[in-house]
Amino acid sequence: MAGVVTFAVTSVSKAYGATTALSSVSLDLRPGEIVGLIGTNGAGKSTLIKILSGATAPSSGTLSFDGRPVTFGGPLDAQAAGVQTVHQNIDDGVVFGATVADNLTLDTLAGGGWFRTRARVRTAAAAVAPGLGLPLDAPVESLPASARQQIVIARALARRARLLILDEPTSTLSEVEAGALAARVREAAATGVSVLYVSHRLSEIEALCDRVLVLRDGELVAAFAAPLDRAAIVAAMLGPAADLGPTRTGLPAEPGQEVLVADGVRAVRGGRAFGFQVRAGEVLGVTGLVGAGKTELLEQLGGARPLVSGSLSLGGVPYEPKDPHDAIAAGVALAPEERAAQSIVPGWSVRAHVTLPWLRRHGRSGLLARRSEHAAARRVIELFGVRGPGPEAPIESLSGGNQQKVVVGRWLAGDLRLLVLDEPFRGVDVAARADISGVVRERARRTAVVVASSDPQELHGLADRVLVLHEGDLAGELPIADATPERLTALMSGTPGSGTPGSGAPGSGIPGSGATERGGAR
Amino acid sequence: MTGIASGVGAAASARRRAASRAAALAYRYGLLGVLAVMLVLFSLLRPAFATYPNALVVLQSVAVVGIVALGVTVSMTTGGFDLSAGACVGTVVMVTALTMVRFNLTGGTAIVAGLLTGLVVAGVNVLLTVVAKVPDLVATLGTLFLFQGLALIVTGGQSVAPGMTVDGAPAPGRFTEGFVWLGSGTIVSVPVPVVVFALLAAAVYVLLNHTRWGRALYAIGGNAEAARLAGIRVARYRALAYAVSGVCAAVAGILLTARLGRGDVGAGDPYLLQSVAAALIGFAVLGANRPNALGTVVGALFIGVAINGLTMLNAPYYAQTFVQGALLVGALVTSYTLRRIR
Amino acid sequence: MTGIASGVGAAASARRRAASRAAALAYRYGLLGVLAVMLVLFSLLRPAFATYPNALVVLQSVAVVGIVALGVTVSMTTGGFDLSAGACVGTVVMVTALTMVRFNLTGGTAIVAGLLTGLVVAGVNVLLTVVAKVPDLVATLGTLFLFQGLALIVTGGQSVAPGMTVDGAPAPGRFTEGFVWLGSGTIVSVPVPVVVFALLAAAVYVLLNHTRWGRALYAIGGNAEAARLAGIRVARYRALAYAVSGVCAAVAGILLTARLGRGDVGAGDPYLLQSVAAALIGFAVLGANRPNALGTVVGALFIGVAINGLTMLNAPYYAQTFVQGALLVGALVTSYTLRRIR
Amino acid sequence: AAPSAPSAPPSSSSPVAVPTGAVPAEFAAGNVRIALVRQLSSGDYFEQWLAGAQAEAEALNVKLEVSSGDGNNDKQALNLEQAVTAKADAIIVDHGFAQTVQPAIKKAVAAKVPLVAFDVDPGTPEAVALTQDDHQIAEQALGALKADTGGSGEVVYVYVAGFAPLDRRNETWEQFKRDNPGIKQVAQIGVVNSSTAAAVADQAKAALQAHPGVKAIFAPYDEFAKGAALAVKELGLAGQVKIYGADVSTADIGVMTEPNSPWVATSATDPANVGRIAVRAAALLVAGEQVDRALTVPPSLITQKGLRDAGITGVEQLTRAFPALTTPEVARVPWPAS
Ligand SMILES: Nc1ncnc2c1ncn2[C@@H]1O[C@H](COP(=O)(O)OP(=O)(O)OP(=O)(O)O)[C@@H](O)[C@H]1O
Ligand SMILES: Nc1ncnc2c1ncn2[C@@H]1O[C@H](COP(=O)(O)OP(=O)(O)OP(=O)(O)O)[C@@H](O)[C@H]1O
Ligand SMILES: [Mg+2]
Ligand SMILES: [Mg+2]
Repeated sequence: MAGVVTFAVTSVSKAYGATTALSSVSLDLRPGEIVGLIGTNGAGKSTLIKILSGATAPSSGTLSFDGRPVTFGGPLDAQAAGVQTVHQNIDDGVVFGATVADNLTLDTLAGGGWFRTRARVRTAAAAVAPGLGLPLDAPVESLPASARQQIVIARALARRARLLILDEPTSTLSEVEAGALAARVREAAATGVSVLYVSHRLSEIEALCDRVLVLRDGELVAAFAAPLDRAAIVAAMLGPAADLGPTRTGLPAEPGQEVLVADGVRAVRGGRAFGFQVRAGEVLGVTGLVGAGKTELLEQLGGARPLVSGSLSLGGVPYEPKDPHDAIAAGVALAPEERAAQSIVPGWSVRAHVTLPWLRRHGRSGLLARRSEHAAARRVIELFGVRGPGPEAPIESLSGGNQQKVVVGRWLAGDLRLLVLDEPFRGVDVAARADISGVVRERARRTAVVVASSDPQELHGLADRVLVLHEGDLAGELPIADATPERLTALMSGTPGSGTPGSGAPGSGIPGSGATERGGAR
Repeated sequence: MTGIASGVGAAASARRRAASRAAALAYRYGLLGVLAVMLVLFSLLRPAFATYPNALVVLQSVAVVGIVALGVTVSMTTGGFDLSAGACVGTVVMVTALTMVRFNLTGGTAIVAGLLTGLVVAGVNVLLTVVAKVPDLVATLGTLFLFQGLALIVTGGQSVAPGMTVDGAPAPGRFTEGFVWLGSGTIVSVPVPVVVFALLAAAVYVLLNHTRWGRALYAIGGNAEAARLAGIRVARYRALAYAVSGVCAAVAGILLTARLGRGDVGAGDPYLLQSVAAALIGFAVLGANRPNALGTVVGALFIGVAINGLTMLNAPYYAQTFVQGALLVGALVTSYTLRRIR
Repeated sequence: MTGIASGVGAAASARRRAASRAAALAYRYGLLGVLAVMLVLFSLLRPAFATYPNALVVLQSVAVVGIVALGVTVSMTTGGFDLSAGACVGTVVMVTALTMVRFNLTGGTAIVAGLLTGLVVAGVNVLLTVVAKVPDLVATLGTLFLFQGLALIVTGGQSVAPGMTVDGAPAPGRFTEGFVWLGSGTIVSVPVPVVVFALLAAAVYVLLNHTRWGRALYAIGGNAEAARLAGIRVARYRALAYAVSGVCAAVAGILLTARLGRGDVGAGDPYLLQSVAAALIGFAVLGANRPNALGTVVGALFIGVAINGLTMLNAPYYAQTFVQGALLVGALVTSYTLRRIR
Repeated sequence: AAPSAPSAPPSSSSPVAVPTGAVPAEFAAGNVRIALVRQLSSGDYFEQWLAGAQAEAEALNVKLEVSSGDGNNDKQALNLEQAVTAKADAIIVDHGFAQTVQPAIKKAVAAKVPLVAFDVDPGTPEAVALTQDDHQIAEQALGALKADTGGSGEVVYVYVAGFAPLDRRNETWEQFKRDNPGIKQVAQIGVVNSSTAAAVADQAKAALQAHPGVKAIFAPYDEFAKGAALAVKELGLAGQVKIYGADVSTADIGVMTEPNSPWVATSATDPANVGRIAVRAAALLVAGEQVDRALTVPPSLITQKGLRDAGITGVEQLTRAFPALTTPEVARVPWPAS
């Protein structure tokens, strides 16, 4: 290992306030080697990448490049040192309102000659992305996400990096493009570039990587060398069974009425139609890799996006929410996935966050009763054990996990028929996870619950049944007792033939009719 | 090592905390402090400044701007920006004056016509921003031109004054006494516009701070997507915000007509920049850091007191714009720089 | 199912494509089409409209506004917004006039003083927006007041004209002949301001469309963070944008002084709204959908042709603001609605 | 040429009387404060008016406190109210709209503050109404127009409604058109903003292009006239189109006497003189002297030829050459001024 090392990380830790995102991680990257980095959501992958790319500074630990210690003051320092990064959020890397050619040549604007004629830009762009086959003069916002991602990747590949970091580069790509990308990554590696590759798609990792590092809760827990053993990697990623918490098996004693019946729905446009139902007192888990379409499906249930196809009914009557307001009025609450973008109002207190969806209840004739609001916030704080400076403190002063408890917990204050939770455990520690699970399970005695998570382990303490999505299609449905990590992993990664009990096997949807494919728990 | 590091860190962070507490204090009370200093200074230099009648003059000079600014404030809560407020005032002035002078209708009718005009302006703004999704700033700039132009067109570019010539004959109507009272009457020695301003300020304060509608407006301004997902009908509230802004501008226009006793072409023009300035200065009051009713009142007073005091000190009129600019820039730098330190 | 669905989908999408192609066409050429229609209409109704001398008249009436609008356009490319452009014009007018009339310096010195003034305004804008991180809109609003006030203060609120009384004696200076030529001279029968406008428009066009800097400016406006990560020095370019805006306003101010032969207080005030309108209308030209030099020129012409034609047709002066507003609103709705359909 | 002043202060029996009275104590002590409440302040006319008022105030040892509504008429009314609450010894209201300022003037009268209203109807006999005769101004300019054109031809008229002096001049123009059917108004243009001359120039150019037969432009406000002159000059029509304006200032004289200037005549009072009279009248009221309730300042017709012949380049020379412009007999102060 001491031989040729491009880049070394030595006991790097990163703490954001009270949360430890990374603790004492050490690794080194050698020229020409493709290293996979995997871990559940919140494991610290992006944090590590941000440190390597100069976007954040580590709390402690050192980085070294070619044996010399380096400190990055910012992303530009890292770029100058030869570190090229494609960040997880691709829209951070493209300039809307500019053409594809402009975006491909963005890096050349920092220096060089004065004039940039359109022809010259096109030539440069073509050189950046040979064989990309994208319309160079199209405005970038008119292209699908996958094309934008390819642009960002092409730009990074073109910049003659020493270390190339790809954070979930294929999250929007189909297999064809992913294959092309893999070929280019291998090409780059063959010229001596070190590659750090993050993906939730294990098959890609298997096919591409020479080595795999597994992060769990901020620690480097395992390293594997090719040939890779998928089961072992997943086991290392998900952690010992003890972390699963109390596992729930079987249906509740009295399975209630069907609350939600979805018929001929699609997760994404162009996916296959399927159907499912949720009963009162039941928790339905939805899982799948990133980009499988979980969020799209759940947002349709919560009225946050229009139904792609099919129909929904709630308690036997048709349910057609135009917007989340309608959904809430019908007794359906959606706790959205992205906390910062979709739930948090900057500067607002915990109290105001808790009562925002229920303002009508906290006052008479429009005037808000602060006392009643305060009491509601106190209830959420007590119920979930939210630690922090209290209901009147701005929500930013809480740790991420506690913020998450507030924005998920506020929905439990309502009198609901269906509770839809999208990734409720994002950025939440193990104990908080158990807290939330406990309350949701408790609530599920009266209410039907749908929970999406890309981490199947999270569903184990919570769900009765699990729907598995794969790239927009229903890959299968398992009762929780049958949802072993191996089976889930197989379904999630689209590997067929792992023998799914029930009728939820991939491909068993009735083609052509868009008709219901009833869930396996029947 | 951790011990030492955290010890050093603690000392440094204590110092930083003290500094940031000072900054927070300056940020919270800075503007009120400056206002107080101005009041004391002017009173000392000019005893006539600190008299009850002069206080009423200051308040009256602030009333119309303040009412417009309250509307602009509400339009800002959702992240919008009503640049058309001044033009709306101007159009309302023409419409109310025409209703009475040319069409010889009652003061009550004129008031209703004025308020409806305000709602029409708001409606155009809503069509452009909420329906056609034109960015607020440019949309309301368009509305500004449109209604500035319309106010000229309805009278053929003329001001409307009692006895004006219409088609060769003198216009039949007059300003009714009750209507004129709105501009120059008093209630217990307080001028009516000041009373209206106070009432509207209280109403907007309650709306924004103590009702669910106000909460929803701020939620939209803070994070429109989060508000939508929390079940708030964003489009309706954005429309509501413009409606409130339009109504406030209409009330200001009606009071202004009553004060002017005529419909002046371009009467509303001076009110846009001043009301925007008042609302923006208000951001920095009590560290609210967002559009708020109390801050807007303080902002309007700030400008009013400064200008009145300077006039009394015989400072040249031409220095007033500069002072206004300096106050605004000072308030902005305070708001945005101290906030970052904090 | 896939077959049927995609068949139905194909028909529908073909229709949708046709509709969206029509929308795209309307969006791309709509504004130019309207301009052409206006030109034809005015020429038919008034043969005097379609003459070379009148074309020069239209161009000259557009030149000063257009130059300011070019600067505003550049300030918009980075996502900024220079509301202080009009005030900058006013200040430059006062400074150049004072330099020559009061201090009896040469025309060249006056030009340099004017350009420096433009840079000073730009500097204040940069301090506020880039350094103090005040949002562009409110920061430049503050600068607007500040320099509007300053323009008044430097002359004690007076206009500057040759022979004006300064401290009891007539001012010593005159406008030099060369300087006056800037305003009223011609080059091959084309008025100098028109030539300057054309040159500046070409320069800004090349800057924005064919140089690295222009692309960097647009990149910052599109996604400042992505631009920063691509190694572009965002703060410098934002400063550059304001500097260009300040210089354009200064050039406009200098030409205006030369044309008027005096330094009018408030000479710059009308130019803000008009230049902003021209720049915004320009967004919709050729579907650029962003600030662009060509569009701004067309936008300025649009307003100029409309006003000139309407005046020739004896349309009342008071209809002109309305027409301007209607054009702006039409352009905005076109830009933002058709863009979504597409 | 100008008719003599229709009214003279009763306190001075003879127009050439040397002031003999004693300086009143409050004037000698410099304790007199006169508030000047203006509607507008920018433009040559208003600047020279103010310069005259200030010069007279200095001569009389009076403190002049100036405020301006700057086009915001409500602000002017409020400034007036503030002058009352600040207990000014006298108030001069300079322009404004009767309906807007009269309520505040009533308050001043109620508070026993003496008041001089210039070019605005004070609506009360308690106040002194000082006017320049706008009808006569328009008549004089139109007289020159009629003489030059022979009473027929196409004319462009510059006018914006809503400004009292312009409205009064407009009345004369309407009458003039009825009396002279040969005069044809082919276009009416006009803008008043902070850059009036430039905007009027653009409009005038369009109108002149549309109507190549125009012989004269009637622009009864000097900013209009300057804009029109600029337009004619830029179109190279100086030989053909003549401009008849109103008001005068040093800058206006500069424009009129330029070579090839189309601006051939203007009818005006000397604004500085009017400002002086206003201050004198106010001072007399403070001193408790009798002042006529209605003072009128007559205008004079100033022609391009007259200016050129006398080699006049500024208002000071003008007032020397046209003594009728200075009217010391109006509101003469019976004590020696410094
Ligand atoms: N700016 C921040 N402030 C506070 N906490 C943060 C911040 N950024 C990340 N964290 C926390 O650090 C931990 C690690 O986050 P990181 O983004 O590295 O996870 P990840 O492994 O990349 O997850 P994912 O698979 O979702 O991308 C999480 O608990 C997260 O909440
Ligand atoms: N960052 C992104 N930018 C653009 N499009 C994206 C992005 N992430 C996902 N998508 C698109 O959305 C589709 C479904 O994504 P979605 O977020 O619903 O997945 P998910 O299963 O909910 O994953 P996650 O684990 O992120 O919640 C993807 O197939 C992809 O086309
Ligand atoms: Mg990540
Ligand atoms: Mg998701």
